[in-house]
Amino acid sequence: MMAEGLLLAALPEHLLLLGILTLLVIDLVSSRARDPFLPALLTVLLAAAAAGWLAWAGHVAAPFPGHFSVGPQAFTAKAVLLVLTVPVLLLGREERLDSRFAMLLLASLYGAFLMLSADSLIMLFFGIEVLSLPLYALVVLAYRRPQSAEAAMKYLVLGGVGTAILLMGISLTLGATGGLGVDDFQQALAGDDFMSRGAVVLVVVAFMLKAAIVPFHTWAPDAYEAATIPVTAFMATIVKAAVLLALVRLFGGAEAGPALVAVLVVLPLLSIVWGNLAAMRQPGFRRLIAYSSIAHAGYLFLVLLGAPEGRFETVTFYVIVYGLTNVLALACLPAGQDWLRDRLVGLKGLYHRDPRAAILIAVAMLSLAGIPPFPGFVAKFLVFRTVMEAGFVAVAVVGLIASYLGIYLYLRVIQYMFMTPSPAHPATRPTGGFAATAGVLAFMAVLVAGVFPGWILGWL
Amino acid sequence: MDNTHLLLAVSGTLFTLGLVGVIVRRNLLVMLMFLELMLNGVLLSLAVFTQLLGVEAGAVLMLLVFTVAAAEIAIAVPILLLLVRAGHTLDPGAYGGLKG
Amino acid sequence: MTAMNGMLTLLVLLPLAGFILNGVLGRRLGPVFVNGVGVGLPILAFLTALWAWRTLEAGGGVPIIETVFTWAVIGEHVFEVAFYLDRLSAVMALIVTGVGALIHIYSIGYMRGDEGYARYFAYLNLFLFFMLLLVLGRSLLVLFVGWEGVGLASYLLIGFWFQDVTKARAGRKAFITNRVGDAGFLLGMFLIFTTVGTLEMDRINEAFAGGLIPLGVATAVGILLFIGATGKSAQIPLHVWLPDAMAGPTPVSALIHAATMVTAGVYLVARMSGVYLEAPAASTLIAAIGVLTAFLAATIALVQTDIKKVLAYSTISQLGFMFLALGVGAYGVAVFHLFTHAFFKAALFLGAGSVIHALNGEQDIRRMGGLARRIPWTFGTFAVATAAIAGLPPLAGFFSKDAILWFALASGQGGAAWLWALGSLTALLTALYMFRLLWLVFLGRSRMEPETERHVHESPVTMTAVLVVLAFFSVIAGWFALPHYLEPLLPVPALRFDSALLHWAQIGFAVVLALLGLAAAAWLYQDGGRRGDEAWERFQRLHRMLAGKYFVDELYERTLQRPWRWLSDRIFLRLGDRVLIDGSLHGLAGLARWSAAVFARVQSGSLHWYAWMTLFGLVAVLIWVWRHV
Amino acid sequence: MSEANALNLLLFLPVIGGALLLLLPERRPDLVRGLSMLVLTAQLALAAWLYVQFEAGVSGLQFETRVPWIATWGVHYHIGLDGLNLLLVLLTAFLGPLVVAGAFTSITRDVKLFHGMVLFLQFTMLGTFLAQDLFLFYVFWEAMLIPMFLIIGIWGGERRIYATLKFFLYTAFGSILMLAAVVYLAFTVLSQDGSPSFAIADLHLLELAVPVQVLLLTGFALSFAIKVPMVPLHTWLPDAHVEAPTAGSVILAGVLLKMGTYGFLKLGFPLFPDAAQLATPLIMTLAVVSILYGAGLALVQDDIKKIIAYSSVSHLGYVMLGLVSYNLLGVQGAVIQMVSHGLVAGGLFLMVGMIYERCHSRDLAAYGGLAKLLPVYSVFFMLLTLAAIGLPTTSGFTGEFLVLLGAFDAAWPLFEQGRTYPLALASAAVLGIVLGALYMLRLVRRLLFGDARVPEAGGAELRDLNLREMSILAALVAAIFYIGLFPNDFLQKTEQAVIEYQERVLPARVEEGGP
Repeated sequence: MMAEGLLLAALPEHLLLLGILTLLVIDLVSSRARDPFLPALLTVLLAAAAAGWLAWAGHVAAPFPGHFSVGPQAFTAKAVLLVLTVPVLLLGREERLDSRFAMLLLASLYGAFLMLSADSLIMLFFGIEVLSLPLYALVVLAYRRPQSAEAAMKYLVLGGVGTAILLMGISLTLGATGGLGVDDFQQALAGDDFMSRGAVVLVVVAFMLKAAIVPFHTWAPDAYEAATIPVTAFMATIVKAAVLLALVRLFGGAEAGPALVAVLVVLPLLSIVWGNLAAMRQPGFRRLIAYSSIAHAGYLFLVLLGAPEGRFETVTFYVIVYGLTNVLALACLPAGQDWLRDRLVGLKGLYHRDPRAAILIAVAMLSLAGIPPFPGFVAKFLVFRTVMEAGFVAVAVVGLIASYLGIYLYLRVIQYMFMTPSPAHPATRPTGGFAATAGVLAFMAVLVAGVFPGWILGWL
Repeated sequence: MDNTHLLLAVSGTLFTLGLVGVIVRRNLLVMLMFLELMLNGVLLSLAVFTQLLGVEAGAVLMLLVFTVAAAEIAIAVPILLLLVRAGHTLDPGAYGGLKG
Repeated sequence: MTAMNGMLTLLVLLPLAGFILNGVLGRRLGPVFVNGVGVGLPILAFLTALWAWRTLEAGGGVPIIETVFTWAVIGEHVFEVAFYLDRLSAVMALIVTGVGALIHIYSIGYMRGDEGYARYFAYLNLFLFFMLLLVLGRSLLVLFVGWEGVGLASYLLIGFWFQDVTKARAGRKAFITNRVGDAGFLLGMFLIFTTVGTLEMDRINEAFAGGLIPLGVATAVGILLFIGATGKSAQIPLHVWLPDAMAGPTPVSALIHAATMVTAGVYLVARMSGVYLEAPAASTLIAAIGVLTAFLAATIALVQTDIKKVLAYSTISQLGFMFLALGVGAYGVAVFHLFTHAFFKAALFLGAGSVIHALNGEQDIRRMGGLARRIPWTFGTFAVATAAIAGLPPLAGFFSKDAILWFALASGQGGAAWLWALGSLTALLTALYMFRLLWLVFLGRSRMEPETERHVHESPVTMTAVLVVLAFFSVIAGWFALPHYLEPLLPVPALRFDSALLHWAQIGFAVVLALLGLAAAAWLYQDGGRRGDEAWERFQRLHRMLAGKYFVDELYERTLQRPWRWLSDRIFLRLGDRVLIDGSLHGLAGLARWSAAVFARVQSGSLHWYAWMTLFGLVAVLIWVWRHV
Repeated sequence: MSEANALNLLLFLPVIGGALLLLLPERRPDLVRGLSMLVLTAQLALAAWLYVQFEAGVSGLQFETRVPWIATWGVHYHIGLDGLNLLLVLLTAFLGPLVVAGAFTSITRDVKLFHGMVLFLQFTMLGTFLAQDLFLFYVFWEAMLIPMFLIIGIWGGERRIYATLKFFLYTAFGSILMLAAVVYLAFTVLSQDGSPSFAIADLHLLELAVPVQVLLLTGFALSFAIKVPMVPLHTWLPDAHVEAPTAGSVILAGVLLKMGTYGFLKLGFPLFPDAAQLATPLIMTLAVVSILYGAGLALVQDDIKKIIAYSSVSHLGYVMLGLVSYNLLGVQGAVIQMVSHGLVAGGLFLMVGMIYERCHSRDLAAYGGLAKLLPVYSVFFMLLTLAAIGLPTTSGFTGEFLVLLGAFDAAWPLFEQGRTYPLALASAAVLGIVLGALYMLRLVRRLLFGDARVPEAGGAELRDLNLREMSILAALVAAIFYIGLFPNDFLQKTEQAVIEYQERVLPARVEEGGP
């Protein structure tokens, strides 16, 4: 009973592990470097199917009581992350990244899954570490460029500081509530004494650092810019989603205390403003995506102010839409020398060179800006509705105005693509096969989410 | 009971010293060491609470922290090597290429 | 209320058909077609008007009402387009179509060879259509449609030769000044609509007569409608456009700016007599402005050197007389003067046209003289018309002007001695400037340039025949007892003191004034106006004032047009749009760009700085959380 | 319920057209133009049929479709025709083919994208008019900005990027505040069965505290006022018009500006009657200021398009005045004035486009005496000017007359109660007809009369209007004179909805012992 219970409950994790092992074996056995794409894709699809089926079946289990438990919400979250990984793998294949990329990716996913079904702070800490460490390596993978090592070092040092802050928070929780469970943390959330308030804040700050909220965001722009396109996509979408979903699970049914509320209002709003404004003058596309993801992290953190019941749906929907749009934008970037293809200047007059890609990027930009009829608007509406419904009307209005600041930066991209003439001899050529398929897949999903948001919302 | 406060204060100072060290020192290796210092500060506070409240999970966590610290360094060093091979210096100030 | 089937509608639509036919086909099918349509249809309209008048008289003067269609029904308000024929509108219709037809015939000769020939007749027919709409409309709304329509027609016709910018600008000035009047008219209409609930004029008169409208409202309505009338009938202060309207072809000046359109204001006040009976204050205002306009216009006419300008100011002056009559409650008399004025003023204008035609374009009377022998027919008719306007018995002007002066003195509703005195003085001046014109243009030595003098020729018969007809009517028009004919509709005011002796004395005095004017003019302007000029030497400043038309145009330019243009340009555009609104927006955009730069600089790339920010953030948050423990 | 699908077909026809457009090859612009012309003409025919089928005097929606869209929030795809949007839908459908026909020769680059954008714009505009669900309304309301942004941005003049960004960001700011209000309403409005609802009908039954109403109305009103545009928020209009291609200007002036006034009519005042009462003096003042300010600015411009742009500000000032009078005459006049302005401004912009195609200059000083060179063009220009001035027998007069009459009719009882301010405003508005004549006749005199002069780019082969251009303008002029002479049919069809609008806004005043 014990065995198949464990097997079934943690099926996605086991499949991931199996995937990593097979890749390892292939790497060891074969003489020349084999393309890791197919096994990795297979693993992810299998795991996604498993997670989806388990979520649909409503399977609930706690193989390691007190540390690791799964429920429909956990499985849905995992399914979402896996679905979002598929286009990332496609992008990886486009860049002809080797098996190290695939293995590190799956390992990082494994860590994310641990976080999403953690019941104790130990498991949560362990999950975050397994999520983060492969990431540092992933950022370095583009070692042909010196900046990637520099970015990885910055990411690592600040990530290390983040982990230390998390651990200090956990130890203070232990001190305050006498336990290391997630429910103990929720109890500390309500607590008003010195130690529990410190514990809660430290943990939240650690998560803010991982999710790149101002002023703990400094590693993000450099890391996003230095990494290769698939890794940037992975960081912007899946990692951010995992961190936020874990935070929602961590907060569970508890409401944030008055002291923490101020933090959860000011810093996210600051992030929205900072992200939107800083992105206005960025010459590089990935750096623009970095600042935009800081702003969107701001939106996501605002959800924590809302009523506990609505949080999971709102964050999940937002994460799906945000992830798809980001991947769509990154997938359709014109191919070419890695450093050059990132320049916004390279996008000039793209419509005349590659109309399909231009339109897809434009759709992504408009959705990120939150302009109807694209799904970004529904997501933004959902976030601010939850915030306003919880009584933070002023915060919602300020947040909306801050989101207005972000419209110009997305319009600027559209302006480059449609309204400026194409340079005489463009340095970039239209996107390759795999990236194009990733783009089309993401576009289909974005269209469905845009036209029929009701389905996804109903299903959550 | 006052010595727990003392010990907590020590762990707090260790922790902040670690962070300040990262900011001040001009050498990347030393910065990594200061990272370790921060983790040690945390370990101390964990030890205090585990011993005080008798919760074994604290000890498990401490063990886990050792392993993770080791893993972190294991990744940090190769990145450092890559960095130094390109920049020929350990001073983080030299590595300011990515900005804006 | 017998509703004849479509007679009035036919009357109105005939000129419209003329406009459409000439407008669309005129240019292609040549002058013959244009003449046929352009002149034929107005004549047909005149015959229909006669037929309508006869049916009206046959029906014992009972008004004929013809509802065409319902324009709009909003809530319980119904706006209908209906035509209303009673004796007043019959008279007006006859004048409009009669004089109109004559002037169309005259135009054949005058406009021959002009490349906009078809366009000219199209516009003239359009004018007739709108004028008939104005005259026959039952509701103020239909009247207003005609009112603005004739404004449009006069705009198009004044600026007919649009290549010349000054003529186009004169057209625009006419339209704008009329529009100012129309604004007042609209307000009057709204006030009536709000208080009475309908716009139909007969019902309005009944409501006002019924006495259920407060005095204040009646006065306000009276004044507002009068503002509309001053705009259209060129009374002070909105008279500035009429002299410039002379830029149009002369037949246009005759038809629109003498006989018909400018009398629309008089018709309006006469039609709304019910209102003015209830508003004595408004009536006295009308009388005062009327007599004042008459006097000032007459003084200006004395010094004008352009033959058409003299006649233009004469028209303003005569209109002043009509409003004087209206002001003292003598509505019938005003219409009677309108009736006679239409004939002799049309004759004068067409005569002037014939003179200009003869001297191919010369309009300055200082370079005319001695034309009597060369263009006898024109001289004859011009002389008759001049006598008529001067008020020499037994011609038309004498009867109507004398009646006005009599009622100005004796009317129970606001008659006053000073009104009569100023009126009589103006009558003297009228005679003076008209005979001055006669002398300078036709008698005395010829002051023409040699080559114009060489081929001076009498106008073709189509023109002179019309002059003769008009001259004939200028003679006999006075004998119709029009005020008595319009008696039931437009009540003659009770007299303050009824002494036949005073009446005859007043008539005699008026005749003496006319003869005095004649003699003075003869004496002053015998040989080319030499003595006249000497006379003016002594009154140098007064002469400059009169020649400059009291500098009213310059006054408007400085007090209205320039400030509005300055306000729009400096305040609205430069300050409002560019500095305040756009400036602040660009400021905000600059602020956003500046802060973007700041945020980008914060991302300095150095690990130490990043770590420092993390520490700063952590410390700040901790302080905030632990601040009051 | 077959006719309900007719309305759905009307709405989605451009989308179908757009989809078909994708199949056509880029190299064949004539096919693209043909298809989009076909689709829009079909849409016009359908709209005309719907207009005829629409029964006057029946309250509530006709051809209604209500299908859940986002079930969990209570958002429905809910569209329907009522008195308020009937005429505007007809106007949009009427202008559609004219815009495309007008753009046959002027748009040569990226023709497929252009017609795709025009169809998408047509779809979003009709959606906004037809939407009876607040969320659906908002989605269409903002979606409208995208095609317009691209049309101005890609095919515009030299400063097109500045102009289109200014247009987008200006309107988007208003919409953001409106979004805040919509979000607030999202969870406060409950339908009968208690679930949250966005149906505008439910919104009308809402009882909100006055301060809340004021806040929400500010959010809505700001967004609509920018779109109208009312004076302090209008500076995007001249730039957008000057830089937009002819087709863009025509749609912008013809339909987009009506969104603001329609917004006030549909959502602004009826949803928050008490706040509307408080805001009436301010909005009435801004309306009259818009009339005079617009007329003033139009007088001092040298760019023909700017003159017509500012004239739009002035004309829409009348519409706002009519709406705020809450008088049956005034509001009916406002509805007619909206349609009339759509036709007149649309026509004028088309004509400017035609002269720009020939002489590539919009500077008034470079032109003169066109009546001599282009007689047919001048006749049409004169006719449209007359409508712009509001000369009787044209639609301009019908609109202005009813609005001014309504405003005066509403202001007079207040005057009798001692409040002279509304009456002063109504009288000042009447002054607008003089100022209107001033700038329009200045434009006509400088353009058509005087000695014949054409910018050197015009060249010798200056030919008069061809058949296509003449038919477009003839259609517009016919419509203008039809509304001018026989507006009754239109008024009957909109009366019922206007009465309901009046009842919703006025009861608040009746309690205060109003007229």
